[in-house]
Amino acid sequence: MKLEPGMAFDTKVQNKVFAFLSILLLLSTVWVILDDYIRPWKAVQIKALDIKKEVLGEKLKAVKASVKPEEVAALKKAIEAGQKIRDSRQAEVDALKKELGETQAKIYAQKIINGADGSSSSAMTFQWEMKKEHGKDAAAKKLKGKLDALNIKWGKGKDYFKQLTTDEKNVLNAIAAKSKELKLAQKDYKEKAGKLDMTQEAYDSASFFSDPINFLRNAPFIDYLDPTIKIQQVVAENITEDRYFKQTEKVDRCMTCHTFIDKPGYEKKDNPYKTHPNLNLMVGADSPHPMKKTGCTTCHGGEGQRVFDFNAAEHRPENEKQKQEWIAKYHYHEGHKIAQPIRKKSQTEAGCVKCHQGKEFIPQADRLNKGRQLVQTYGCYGCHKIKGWEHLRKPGPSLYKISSKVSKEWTKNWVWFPRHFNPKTKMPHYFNQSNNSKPEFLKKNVAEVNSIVEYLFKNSKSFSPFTRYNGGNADKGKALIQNVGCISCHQVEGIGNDFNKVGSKKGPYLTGLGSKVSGDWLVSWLMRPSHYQEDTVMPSFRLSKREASDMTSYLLTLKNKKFSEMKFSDLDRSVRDELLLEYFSSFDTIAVAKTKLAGLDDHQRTLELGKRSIGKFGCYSCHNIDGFEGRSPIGVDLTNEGSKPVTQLAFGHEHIEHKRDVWFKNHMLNPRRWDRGNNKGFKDLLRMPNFFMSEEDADLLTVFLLGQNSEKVPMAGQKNLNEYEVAEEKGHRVMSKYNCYGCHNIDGMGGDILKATAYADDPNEAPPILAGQGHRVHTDWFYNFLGNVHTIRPWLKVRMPTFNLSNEEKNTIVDGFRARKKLPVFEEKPEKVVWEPGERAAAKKLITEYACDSCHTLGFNKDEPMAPNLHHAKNRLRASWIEKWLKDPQSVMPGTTMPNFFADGEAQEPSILGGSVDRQVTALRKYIQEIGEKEFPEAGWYEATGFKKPE
Amino acid sequence: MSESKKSLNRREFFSFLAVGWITFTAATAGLLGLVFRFLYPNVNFEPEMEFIAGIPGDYDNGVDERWKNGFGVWIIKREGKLVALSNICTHLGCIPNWLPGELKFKCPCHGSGFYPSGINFEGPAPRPLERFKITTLPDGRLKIDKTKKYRYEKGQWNNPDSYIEV
Amino acid sequence: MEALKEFVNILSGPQYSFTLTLIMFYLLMKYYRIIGTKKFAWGFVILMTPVYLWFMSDDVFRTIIATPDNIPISILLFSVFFFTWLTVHKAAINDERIEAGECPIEGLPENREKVWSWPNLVYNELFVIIAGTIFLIVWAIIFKAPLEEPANPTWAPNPAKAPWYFLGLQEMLVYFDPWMAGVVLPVFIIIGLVAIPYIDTNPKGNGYYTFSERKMAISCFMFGWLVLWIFLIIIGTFLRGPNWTFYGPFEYWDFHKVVAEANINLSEIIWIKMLGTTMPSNLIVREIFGIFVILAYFGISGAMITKKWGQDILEKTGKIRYYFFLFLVLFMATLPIKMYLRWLFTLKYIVALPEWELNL
Amino acid sequence: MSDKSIVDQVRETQVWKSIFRHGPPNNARNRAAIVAGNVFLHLHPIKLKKSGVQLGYTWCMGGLTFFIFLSLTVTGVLLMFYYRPTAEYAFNDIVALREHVPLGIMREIHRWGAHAMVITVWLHMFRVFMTGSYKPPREFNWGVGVILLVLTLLLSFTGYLLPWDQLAIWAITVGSNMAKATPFLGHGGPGATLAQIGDFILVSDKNDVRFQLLGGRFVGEPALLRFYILHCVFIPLVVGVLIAIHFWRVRKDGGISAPL
Repeated sequence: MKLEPGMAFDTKVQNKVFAFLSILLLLSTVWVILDDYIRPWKAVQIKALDIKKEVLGEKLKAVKASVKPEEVAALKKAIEAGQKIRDSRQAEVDALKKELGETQAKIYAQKIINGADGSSSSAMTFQWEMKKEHGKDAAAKKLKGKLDALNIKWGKGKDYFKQLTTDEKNVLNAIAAKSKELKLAQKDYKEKAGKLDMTQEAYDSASFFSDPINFLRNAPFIDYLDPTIKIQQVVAENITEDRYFKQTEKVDRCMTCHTFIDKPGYEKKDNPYKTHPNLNLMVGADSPHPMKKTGCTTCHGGEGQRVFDFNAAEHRPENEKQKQEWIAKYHYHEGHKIAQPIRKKSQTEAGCVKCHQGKEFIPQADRLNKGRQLVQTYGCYGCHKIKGWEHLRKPGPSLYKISSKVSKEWTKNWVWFPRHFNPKTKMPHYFNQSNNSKPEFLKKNVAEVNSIVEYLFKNSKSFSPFTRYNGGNADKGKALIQNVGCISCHQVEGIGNDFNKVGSKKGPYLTGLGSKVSGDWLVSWLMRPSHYQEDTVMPSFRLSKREASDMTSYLLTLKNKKFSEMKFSDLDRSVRDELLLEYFSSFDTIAVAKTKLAGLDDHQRTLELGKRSIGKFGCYSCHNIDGFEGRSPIGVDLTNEGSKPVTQLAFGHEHIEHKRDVWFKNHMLNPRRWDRGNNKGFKDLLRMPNFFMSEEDADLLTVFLLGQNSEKVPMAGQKNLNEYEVAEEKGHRVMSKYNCYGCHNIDGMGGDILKATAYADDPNEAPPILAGQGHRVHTDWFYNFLGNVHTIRPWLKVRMPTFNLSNEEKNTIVDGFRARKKLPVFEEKPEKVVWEPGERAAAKKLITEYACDSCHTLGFNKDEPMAPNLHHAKNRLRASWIEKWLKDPQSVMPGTTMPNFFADGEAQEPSILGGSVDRQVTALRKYIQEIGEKEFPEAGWYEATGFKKPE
Repeated sequence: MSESKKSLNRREFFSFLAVGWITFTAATAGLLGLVFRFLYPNVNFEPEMEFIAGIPGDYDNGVDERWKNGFGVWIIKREGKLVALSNICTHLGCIPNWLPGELKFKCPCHGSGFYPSGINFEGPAPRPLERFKITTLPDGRLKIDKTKKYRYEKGQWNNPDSYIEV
Repeated sequence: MEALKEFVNILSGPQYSFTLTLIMFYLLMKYYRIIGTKKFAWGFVILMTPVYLWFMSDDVFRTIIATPDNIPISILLFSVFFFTWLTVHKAAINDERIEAGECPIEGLPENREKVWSWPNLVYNELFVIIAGTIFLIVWAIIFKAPLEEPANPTWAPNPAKAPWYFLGLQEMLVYFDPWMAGVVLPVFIIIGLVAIPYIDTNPKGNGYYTFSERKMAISCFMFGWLVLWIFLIIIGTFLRGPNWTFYGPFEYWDFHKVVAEANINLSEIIWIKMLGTTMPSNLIVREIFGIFVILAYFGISGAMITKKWGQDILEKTGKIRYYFFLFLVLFMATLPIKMYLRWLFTLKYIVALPEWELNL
Repeated sequence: MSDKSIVDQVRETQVWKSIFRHGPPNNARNRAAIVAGNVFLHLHPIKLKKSGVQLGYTWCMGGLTFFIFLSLTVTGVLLMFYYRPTAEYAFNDIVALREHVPLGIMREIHRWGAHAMVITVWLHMFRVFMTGSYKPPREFNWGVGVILLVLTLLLSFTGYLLPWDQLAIWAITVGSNMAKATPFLGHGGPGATLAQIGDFILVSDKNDVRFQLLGGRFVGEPALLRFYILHCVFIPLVVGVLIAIHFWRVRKDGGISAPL
């Protein structure tokens, strides 16, 4: 085809190309519009409306059921009647309305006049003031005249205006009075059946498809006008997002899809339409963590700003099953390079830590608390520094005097594999593990263990028990162990399953003692633990020699025959020398190392290897060992372990998911696994020992570790402990150290021993529950008691032991209890009880009538006491507590045998003191204080009365 | 050239070009429309238009200023009614001050004055202050919705959503 | 199949793939007339499509290729293939015509004819604009722009890579010190590019595709562009993983991959290995061999090249042009030379003066 | 109704005529007038050699680059409505652009456009070299083109930091680390150790070229602001001027090259 001159292309063809390209452009434009408009979260909100309708439907049903239809009909009829009455007065109303119109016109006119006068007056006043100020008195005087006249006029106008508005109000009231009956009927209806209408209305409007306007409001391009489907967001208060250079506001848009997260009534719906499972603690407007203040990702983690679809928020499945469900439902896949995905549900509590600092246990964070408890149980903090855990004592027993306690052979076998001796031990396992069970490694390990034990015994101080064991009654001993309270800290072999329920882990599991220690040592230890180890937390139960011997006798029957027959391989000197050479030559040449080695004699070599091995395995991190004082622990600092980049965790050749929590868990289960498939030399092997943890424990510790992260929350956003909470926490730490929680349930926490059948059946036989103890006792009494424990409840078999507490510790415990109840340190004790006339006699009568003496020893009878001696009460109990206790003992200590004489606010003895509860209680309290006034017991009191003297 | 042939030619000439231009214009308009839409953000960080303002018992008779700075609302309780009054002057949008001594709102910009009821009585303001929607939630708390406004001069102050009887 | 993949992995190692690229470049220059035929192009496409599909069937390879930020490199790769072939194709046709004594296609009277800008040019531009818009829109809808964790100066992602267009330079960092790879080489690239019109005095080949008339210019440019720039970018993007370690296209990016890094300096080779003495304390004496090598490279080899091949150009272009050109070419050649020295002799630096931050 | 078509009627109104001073471009006079009379079109010559309009010859890579540059300018300006170059907000704003700002592909168009521009610039240079179009009289314009290419890379590089994510700061850290090796000017480059008077160090990490570029010793908030200004104001201005020169010289040097 011939083209026109000056043309390179055929225009027709080019037009076609243009048309083609334009159509493509239009198509891609449409694609952009759709791509931009269709967002998965919108579908979620539309479906949410249906679910809302469903819930409202149920509600409507309930409301309908509560309102009778005939009642509604009657109410409606009343309205109609009211309307009729109103209509019949139409003429009167019209007249009034006319009057109203006239009045309002006058008001309008007067408003304008008053406005003008008022502003002229203000202006003139200002001028007058100015003139006067500048000394232009003549002009001022002239102006004043005018101003006064104006003000009079304005004042009249204002007065008239007031009258007019009063008139208006009267007319309005008159008009309203004409429809009085109607209003009343309407009000009545609203009160009785209004809820029905409201619910019905809400129900009718609760579907996206019910209102065609919805489509227009959410149509593309114009959905900015007033959309009903829109992104919801919360900007957290005082909690920020760490941008490393700066802090920025935390914006959470989770509620865009989790539409009802803060609305009760949707608990049974599926996610994302579910109500938060714990609205009282989280999310709820009245909870301590309201959604609008705390946000969502603060605790849960995740991409709070991102709202596009399920995957954008970076949810994480709890397990494989959930993952598969999500894949089917949401095309779930993990995002790439996400700072903090949403925590797995079981790990959510790791998010509490960043705000709740300075507290060992965070209320209601159960999994985290369990994890932290495990850190103490396993003694992780011994080898690993963790900020905030420095105050804890070394988890293992002191080895300063080991030679007097056990034999070398026993120690070697023990260190080699503790579980051979004690299947429940907390001592972890270093040897014969997955990475060091090759024969050549075993040989070297044997040499190391021999040397370690040699070193320990060489450096052990001498100790001799202060008394001798002369045999005892094993059965009696066993009963004592059961009853006296040992089981709150120890599990003991042969003591029935019942006591395993207690699950005590504070002290070691007592097994095989007969193959371990001598009778002399054991008696001496039981009677006075601090004699062997000065800083032990093992308390003295004030055992008599007889009692201690009986217990010893039982414990010595526990033997581990198999273990005691084990023979540990002898030290292979060549292996020892080889190892030493390796140590010596790490910075020196072989020749120098050999010279150095040659300079040591045989025993010195063993000791040298022992010392180096103890350093290598970090034994000193958990045990006090002579020669290692002040050495820093060998483990990695765990303070921010939860923020460690995944790439810094060595997964080795293990085929597991490369994720932080997976690594943590597997590390707990077997810390040596990462060496699998690595060709490592002996000294480079991983050294973290194996604790033989259960999966559950590993999971809990993972939660703990994930909580140890470097996320920062500004001070204002954190939970800052007040002085009471600080004191409480300090007290808690001391009580935790001595395991007060083993026996006592303190304000809902602890009391493990109560699980034992004997105590569960009869709480009165159990160690007392310390609820509100800070309120109950006087601080000075409490302090003295802790230092000088004596019997308060003589009927108890279980004993409050005497702890090795320092003065500071005693003070801290007392202050902690006081702070729990937010009380002043001292509550005044009256020097002398002041009686009102007749009150004392009434009190004595009450004592008799209520039969207090049937349980409490008061000096009225000679029976075995069944309740605390009230002669001690004055110095021990706070007056306000006594009254509280008398009024309702069950609320103070559930399960107590103390009867309630004032149930439901009525005194059981209405004849005394006018039957007034308050007066009776006060009288009783005064009497208790009075009988305690005397120095008790007075000299010769027991003898005089014939009462049994308490031990 | 005959008339019919000319028009045929023109139609032929026009067809692809016309399709091209129409679709091109449509696409461009679509893209420009998107740009127009782009300038309306879907979320914003200004104070919320709805808020919960405690319970009616929190308020004494008179003017309450606790929500003025955060949300721009006076809660006024008088004559048995609780209303949420806007603090935007109806003249040019300044923020009037509440003068408790003189019992009036006074706008600092051009001197408009309003009674505690919100009705203007001096200065250039053309109409009374506006009321916002105020409702009681099922749990008894007050909800104030600033997206709905009620104007006196339109007779909207009689609307039951514009006040709460207490 | 696995063995084949393993073979490809090994073959992709910089030393082999670079050599292969060199060979392919030589073949391209030598047999451009065959390569420039449409038959060859179709043959190549038919042959390579299954290979490409095979590559794409591998998970590891696909993950890397489909990373949104790597899409441009794929586009670059395909367009470079296509446009290189296109120039070669056009040059081949023109060269044949020139040999036959005809003018190049672009010089035909009908192509020299003046045409109206409106509508010929303007319409074409509109097409390009529309097509470009469509392309960008579709690209933008399909691939989301990458966004990683918020900036955190306390830990670096591994690998930390520069934007892809600088990855050639980052790859050079393996062989050169930063001052060379990051500063001197780029500066010389820019200077060299700006200087091209002033060095190349060949009046032929202006306004049409040809190869035979501008052999020297085109091979030098194409060598720098294809072999030293594009190829290194591809290596840097697709085949460099954590710690800038080499990973084959089918090799999983294992963070813990360890490769031997035992490179030594020329001075160490000579003083310690060959002469068996200690290193002299005087820096200049210590590095004297390296300095000599560098000077010799630019001096002696320059002179030899001039004597053997350069007389002709020297005469045609004059001394300044010629020596500047020679310097640029020699400078450009340092990169492949250094690469081979590294691969063959594990040579780290020819001149190693860390005291002065001056390593070559 | 008159017998004139509506199109013709519109063409005869005063408004139309005041805007378009020529008739439909279907004859030589009007085709010349439309190109000469329109500020945008007059970048073009009225007539040009046929090879200059053939895509097979020109690849239109220069034109495409200019088009992408314009698209980037438009999308870039629009993005600036939603982007704050501060350490607090930069990242959040980028997330916002993806998650809830309308026309959610704005950032994608900008980013991919930037990558595409680098590619088209390279290909443009490749084409110009292969057709020998840098030869006299176009030597200077080739030089301008090389500078534009460098500026394109810098534009892309400075924009790379703005999302303020890990990818951004570490790419810029790696990239800008090369500046510290600049001989005599960077503290890690040759000669830096020589620039010392007693204890007074002339070239250290707190006063070398890298510091000047970043406004700090590492890529921090000052660097973000600087890169923002460079990316949005400084470099585009320079590029704009150079593009004008480049186009002007294309015309003045005889249009698109063709055999002599």
